[in-house]
Amino acid sequence: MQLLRVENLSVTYHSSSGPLSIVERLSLKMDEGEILGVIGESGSGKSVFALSIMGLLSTKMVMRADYLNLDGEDLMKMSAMDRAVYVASKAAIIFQEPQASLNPCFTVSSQLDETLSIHQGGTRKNRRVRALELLDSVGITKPEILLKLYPHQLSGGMNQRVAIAMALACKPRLLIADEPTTALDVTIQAQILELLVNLSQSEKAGLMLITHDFALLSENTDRIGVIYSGQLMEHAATENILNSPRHPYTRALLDSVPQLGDRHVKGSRLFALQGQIPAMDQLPVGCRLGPRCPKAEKQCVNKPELLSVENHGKVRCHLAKPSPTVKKPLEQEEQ
Amino acid sequence: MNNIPQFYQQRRIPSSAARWWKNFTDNKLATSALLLLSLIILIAIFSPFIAPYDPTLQSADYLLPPSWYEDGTSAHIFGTDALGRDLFSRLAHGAGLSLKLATFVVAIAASVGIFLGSLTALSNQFVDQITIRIMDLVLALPSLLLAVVIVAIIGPGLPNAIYAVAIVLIPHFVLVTRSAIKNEVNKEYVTAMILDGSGKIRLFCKSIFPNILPPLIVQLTLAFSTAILEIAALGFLGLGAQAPHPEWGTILSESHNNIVNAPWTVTLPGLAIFFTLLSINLVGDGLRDAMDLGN
Amino acid sequence: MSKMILRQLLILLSSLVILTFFTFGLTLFFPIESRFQLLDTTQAPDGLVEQYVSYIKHIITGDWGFSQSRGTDVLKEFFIYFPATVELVITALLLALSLGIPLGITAAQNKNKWPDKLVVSSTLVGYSMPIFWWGMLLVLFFSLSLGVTPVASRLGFEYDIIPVTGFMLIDTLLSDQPYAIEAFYDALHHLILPAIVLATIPLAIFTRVTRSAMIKVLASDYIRTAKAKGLSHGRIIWIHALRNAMLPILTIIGLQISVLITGTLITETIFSWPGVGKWLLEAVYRRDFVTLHAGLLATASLVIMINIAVELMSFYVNPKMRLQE
Amino acid sequence: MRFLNIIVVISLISACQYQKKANVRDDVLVYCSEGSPQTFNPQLSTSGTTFDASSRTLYNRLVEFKPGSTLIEPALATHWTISADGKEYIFDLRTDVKFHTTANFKPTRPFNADDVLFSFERQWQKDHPFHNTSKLGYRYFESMGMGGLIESIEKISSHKIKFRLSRAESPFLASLAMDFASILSAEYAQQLAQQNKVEIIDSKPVGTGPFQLVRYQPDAYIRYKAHPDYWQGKQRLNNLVFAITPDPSLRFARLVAGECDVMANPLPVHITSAEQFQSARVISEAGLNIAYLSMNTTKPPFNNHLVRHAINHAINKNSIINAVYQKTATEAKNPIPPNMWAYNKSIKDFEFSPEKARKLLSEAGYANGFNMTISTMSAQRAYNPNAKKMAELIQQNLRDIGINVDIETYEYGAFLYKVRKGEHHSALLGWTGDNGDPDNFFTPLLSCAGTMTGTNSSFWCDPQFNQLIHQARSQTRVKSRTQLYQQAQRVFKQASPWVPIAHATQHLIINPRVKNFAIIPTGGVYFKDVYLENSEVLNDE
Repeated sequence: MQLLRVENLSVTYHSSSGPLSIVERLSLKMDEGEILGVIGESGSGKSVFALSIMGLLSTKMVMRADYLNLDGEDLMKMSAMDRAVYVASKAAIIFQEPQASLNPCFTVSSQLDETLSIHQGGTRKNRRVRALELLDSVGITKPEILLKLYPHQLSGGMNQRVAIAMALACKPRLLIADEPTTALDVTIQAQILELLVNLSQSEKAGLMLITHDFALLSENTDRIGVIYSGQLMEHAATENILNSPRHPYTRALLDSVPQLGDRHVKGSRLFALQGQIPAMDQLPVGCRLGPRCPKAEKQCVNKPELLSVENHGKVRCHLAKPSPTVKKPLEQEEQ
Repeated sequence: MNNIPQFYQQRRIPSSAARWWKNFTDNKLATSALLLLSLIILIAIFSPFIAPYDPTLQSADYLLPPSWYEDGTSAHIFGTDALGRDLFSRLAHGAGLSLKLATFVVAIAASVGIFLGSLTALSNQFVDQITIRIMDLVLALPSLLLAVVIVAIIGPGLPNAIYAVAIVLIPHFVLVTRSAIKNEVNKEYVTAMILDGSGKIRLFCKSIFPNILPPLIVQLTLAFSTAILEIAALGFLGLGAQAPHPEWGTILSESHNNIVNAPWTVTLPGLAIFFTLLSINLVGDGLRDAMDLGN
Repeated sequence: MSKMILRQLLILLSSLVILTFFTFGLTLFFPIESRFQLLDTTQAPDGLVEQYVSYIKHIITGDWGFSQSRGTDVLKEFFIYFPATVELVITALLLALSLGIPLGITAAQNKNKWPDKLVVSSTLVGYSMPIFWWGMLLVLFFSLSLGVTPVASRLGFEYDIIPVTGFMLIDTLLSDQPYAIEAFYDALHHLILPAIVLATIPLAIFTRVTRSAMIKVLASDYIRTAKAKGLSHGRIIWIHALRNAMLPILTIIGLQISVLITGTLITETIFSWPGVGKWLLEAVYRRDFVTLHAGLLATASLVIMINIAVELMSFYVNPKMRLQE
Repeated sequence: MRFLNIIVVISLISACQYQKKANVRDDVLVYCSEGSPQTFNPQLSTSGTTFDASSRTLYNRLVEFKPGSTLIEPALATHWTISADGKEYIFDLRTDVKFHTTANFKPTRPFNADDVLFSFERQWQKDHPFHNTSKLGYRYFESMGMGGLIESIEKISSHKIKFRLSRAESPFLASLAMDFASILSAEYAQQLAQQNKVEIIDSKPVGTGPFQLVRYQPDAYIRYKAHPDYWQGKQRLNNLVFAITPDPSLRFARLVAGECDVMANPLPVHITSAEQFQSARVISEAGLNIAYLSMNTTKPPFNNHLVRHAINHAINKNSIINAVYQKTATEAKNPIPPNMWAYNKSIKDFEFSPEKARKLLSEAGYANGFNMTISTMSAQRAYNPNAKKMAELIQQNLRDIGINVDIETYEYGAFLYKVRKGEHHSALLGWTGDNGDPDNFFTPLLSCAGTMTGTNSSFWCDPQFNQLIHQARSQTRVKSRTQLYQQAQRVFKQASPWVPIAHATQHLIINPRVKNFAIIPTGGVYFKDVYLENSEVLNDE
């Protein structure tokens, strides 16, 4: 059963010097219980995409989509009010900075209680029981003590657990985690990720894991979407992406992940894309990766389309067809 | 690395002054305020040539209404005051006086304040804390009250009022300078320069000072408008400029008596003060936005 | 928590001590007759230190001297004028806050759209208003042309209200005169124009501060979280956002107290409001240094105390600051 | 916008409320006065503001001026006899006079000789238990030289009292009609002494006057009510309020808005514009006053009479009367006003002539002019509505003859203090006669004794002049006094220590509903026998 279907979702930012397209005609699908990874550099528009699904865009941004279906209802046909209520009951989001995503002026208890009272109601006592359950389910050992504390009294990992607990309070069908571990210590990262994956499985909720780090996605996701400069560059099953990336950008991202242990080749250098992601008001003509792409050719000044590639998924690159075999690693070409 | 063809547009980075100017001129309100302010400054500078009469010259035509009134004359566009002096000439000269005084006040306050502020910021913790306590205290005192007390002690009159207002403005400069410097000193590029062996003075002049300029410029415009307002307020209370000085506040307090029968003698000087303050504040606000401070 | 209160008390004490240094320094410039009222003898003690000790003794025991022109105890006199000023300042403060916060919030929610631009430019207009002129304009228009507001003072003179608390709004209600309620409305009526004049600049500042604080808060993750939780708009703005924006607003309230007191000097003069500001100005005109000294010392100590109180309150509002101590 | 709406709504609500109170307002006369009184004991003050609020409302004297004149009539004394040598005055007192009953005091006996004794001894005897209760001092009593003049005061019976003087002094009776001679209650003082509350005697007054004090809020208002047992019968006016409003434009605004019924010291500009408003009516009366520029003859170049003449020639009095008084004054040439019997009409004034002035200056050796300072006061007085403005006009006149003038403005008290000490170079001063006798002008303002107390602000001490006014004071026949005073005015003109500028007409602006209100030439405001007509001028709001 389909959980999320997004068709041609675009987000425009109205700046003082005119509208800028931040996310352009992005289409995605997610099934129930599926774990989707979304990857891209900072500034690629992946967070904006997540926010636009949740309806949390700032007033200066406008979202348009042909179709935005969440758990069987088309959000685009709802009024803003209804939509907010509906989304809140079906989806939840976790942000990058656990400290910042909890209101510093209220205790954990009052923030959890507030969420519960909206989605479940019930007596204060019931809600408290449920709050303790939730905290327990995210692996907090002494929830009674924690309830009385303020967010700044907790560590980052604890805060993120609380944030997750709060997200689960509405029993979401879809959980979006926007760089949930970036701000955390490496040891905590794994715990939180594991928690998210386990919870999505136990609750049968879809999980959209947004990150800039392939290392986090590789083992946990079913499928991966790669976003660059507001466009979906490649969208395919995790194993396809990892084994035979078709887009130069995807490959560049993969190659920038350090290999440890056995996979590490001594003396090899990590690959890095040249330059920076282009500013939204200074987009290059044609392919947006163009100026940075190690393989850019003349035809790249024409806009590439997102096309299906057999036995793989979708790719937006002039060079993606015909499906190539696995080539030797890029870094050798560099040298 | 330059093997990639350069057919793509490169981003140019303008100098910071040019960027401020562009940001500033993008703000239409601030730009028009700057124009208005320039006009006021021009009137102030050229008031001896623009003003048709001596601002203290009295005539028998007292309380003549402005020219757009039915019984006004074009000889006195803004009419005359209770002593038959030409109101336009008085306001024009008043512009000169107000701006001159305010500049003087701000110059005193800024030089003393910036000096003290720099000294405090670069001195040890103890001196710093003491200075901060004292400045906080002076700031806690109602400014006009302080100025009034100072004037009461040294006697009413223009020079004394100026000193009073300048004294009141100093703490703002001290605090702004100090916090801006403290901010900069903790930045890594300064550490780098110290590690490079830069001398204290060189460090201050070459790298810190240019960086604290934006908040100081904004503080200067703020102080300028405060100075004009406080000088006018003291004049209005009879503690600043004394008659027959064409100081705006003094003009207002003199014409206060005629509010019922000659309202223009109250509205026109007030408008002059108001528009001057408004234009300065708009420009200051524009500068703050342009330099991306504050909000 | 108690450690922090102790710390604030220490700051209060040290500020007051510095203040007395300052006011003592000022008395050195006073004419001899006024100065000796604040020292033990008619002959100044030898050294400055002895003089300061003697001065402090007078200040602490409440012997602040006698008005040179009226022969009355200045400290007692201060408390006669004080309630009128407090009433005016509180009304103006409430007016400024009750309009400034909603306006700032409206502006922040509509950042860079027309309501925001309107609010921001109005605040600049308010901020640039020379209030002595503004007061005259309001009187000219509302009192003299339209005749809807009284010209000056705290209450119509036809009402005989016994000053119990010194606060006219309370005293009128406490009065057993048949016209007590009528007099209460009349007192309110007399408050309108002075409060508007006095509130103008703080209103502009509160609006701006609320706006910028709210803009910052509204862009934060926890507001997004709150929205994602499906909280109602009102709850998000008034509970989640405002509570966090309150800290800069509180700080600015503390700073505005001294602006308000500055304003009372002018407002009370324009509206013949029998408060501390007018009392002090008249002392200046009479060159009554003893009164002036008392007024400055009393107002400054009050402002300092209010600032400390605001500081304590901001600890309460912001749990982060509370627990860091 | 929301802001405006709220204002409008509140205004409307209160405007409705406003209509209702007309009936309360009908019974209250509001007088917008120019300042707070220093005290409620007229013995302690020399200020007219204090007298308006105390002696003229709360108290009576043994004798009083007939309203609107300078004639003496009986008040608390029914009649009096003066001994042949002019040194003994015996007064018979009224027996039916009751003091005010206040929150602090309930009188047990009517007014008698003890009260007279108390009122004078308190000022006169330095060891009197109440002499030092106030820090203000008995300035009027002392400056009139009463201490030296009175030899003894003796209670003959409970309602008969005798004053014995050290010398014959014709103005003594008029002095007893003056404010400082008001009668206080001895019984009240005694009670306060028992209760250890002597300090409130001057702030919670008890008198015999037509009104009694209800409440005083400094710098705000003074509230009075009619004395129910007033010996001339209870006043028709039940409530009287002094609304203390130092700013003249505010007073006028309040009068126009109907908040006040009587306005003190209107500016000339208010008088000319009052006719536009139906709530304002101007009443005028020639004043017993003079405004003058006093030159300090102890300081050069004013020690040279040629310079003083030159300045007299240089000042255009006519333009001052137009601009400062807006034609509500007459030009002055003598130190006393023309409505006084001793006025010398035959004296010729210096005509306005800058040429003559310049000639005189070069004769005096100041062909290139000099610098001078004019001290003025910020307060507005009955004789000079705007001293600052007058100084500015003089500044311009003198600039034309090469004299550079600096103007220094002081608050009234500070100004007087400076002038009394002779610190001024020249000063714009004035005087309002308080008892209608010419001596009341000549002695304080121009006698040698006046240079000691500082009331003679020119510090001009001319033996011949001093002799003339001294003789005039000890004479009792008006005709011979007139001759002496006219002679003195000629001497004055010769020396010209002043530039006499103007005699202001006195004005008050009142609401037409105020009836039976008159201006007193000696200055001050009296509300005795004034009442309100309850036709509603206020209802058209």
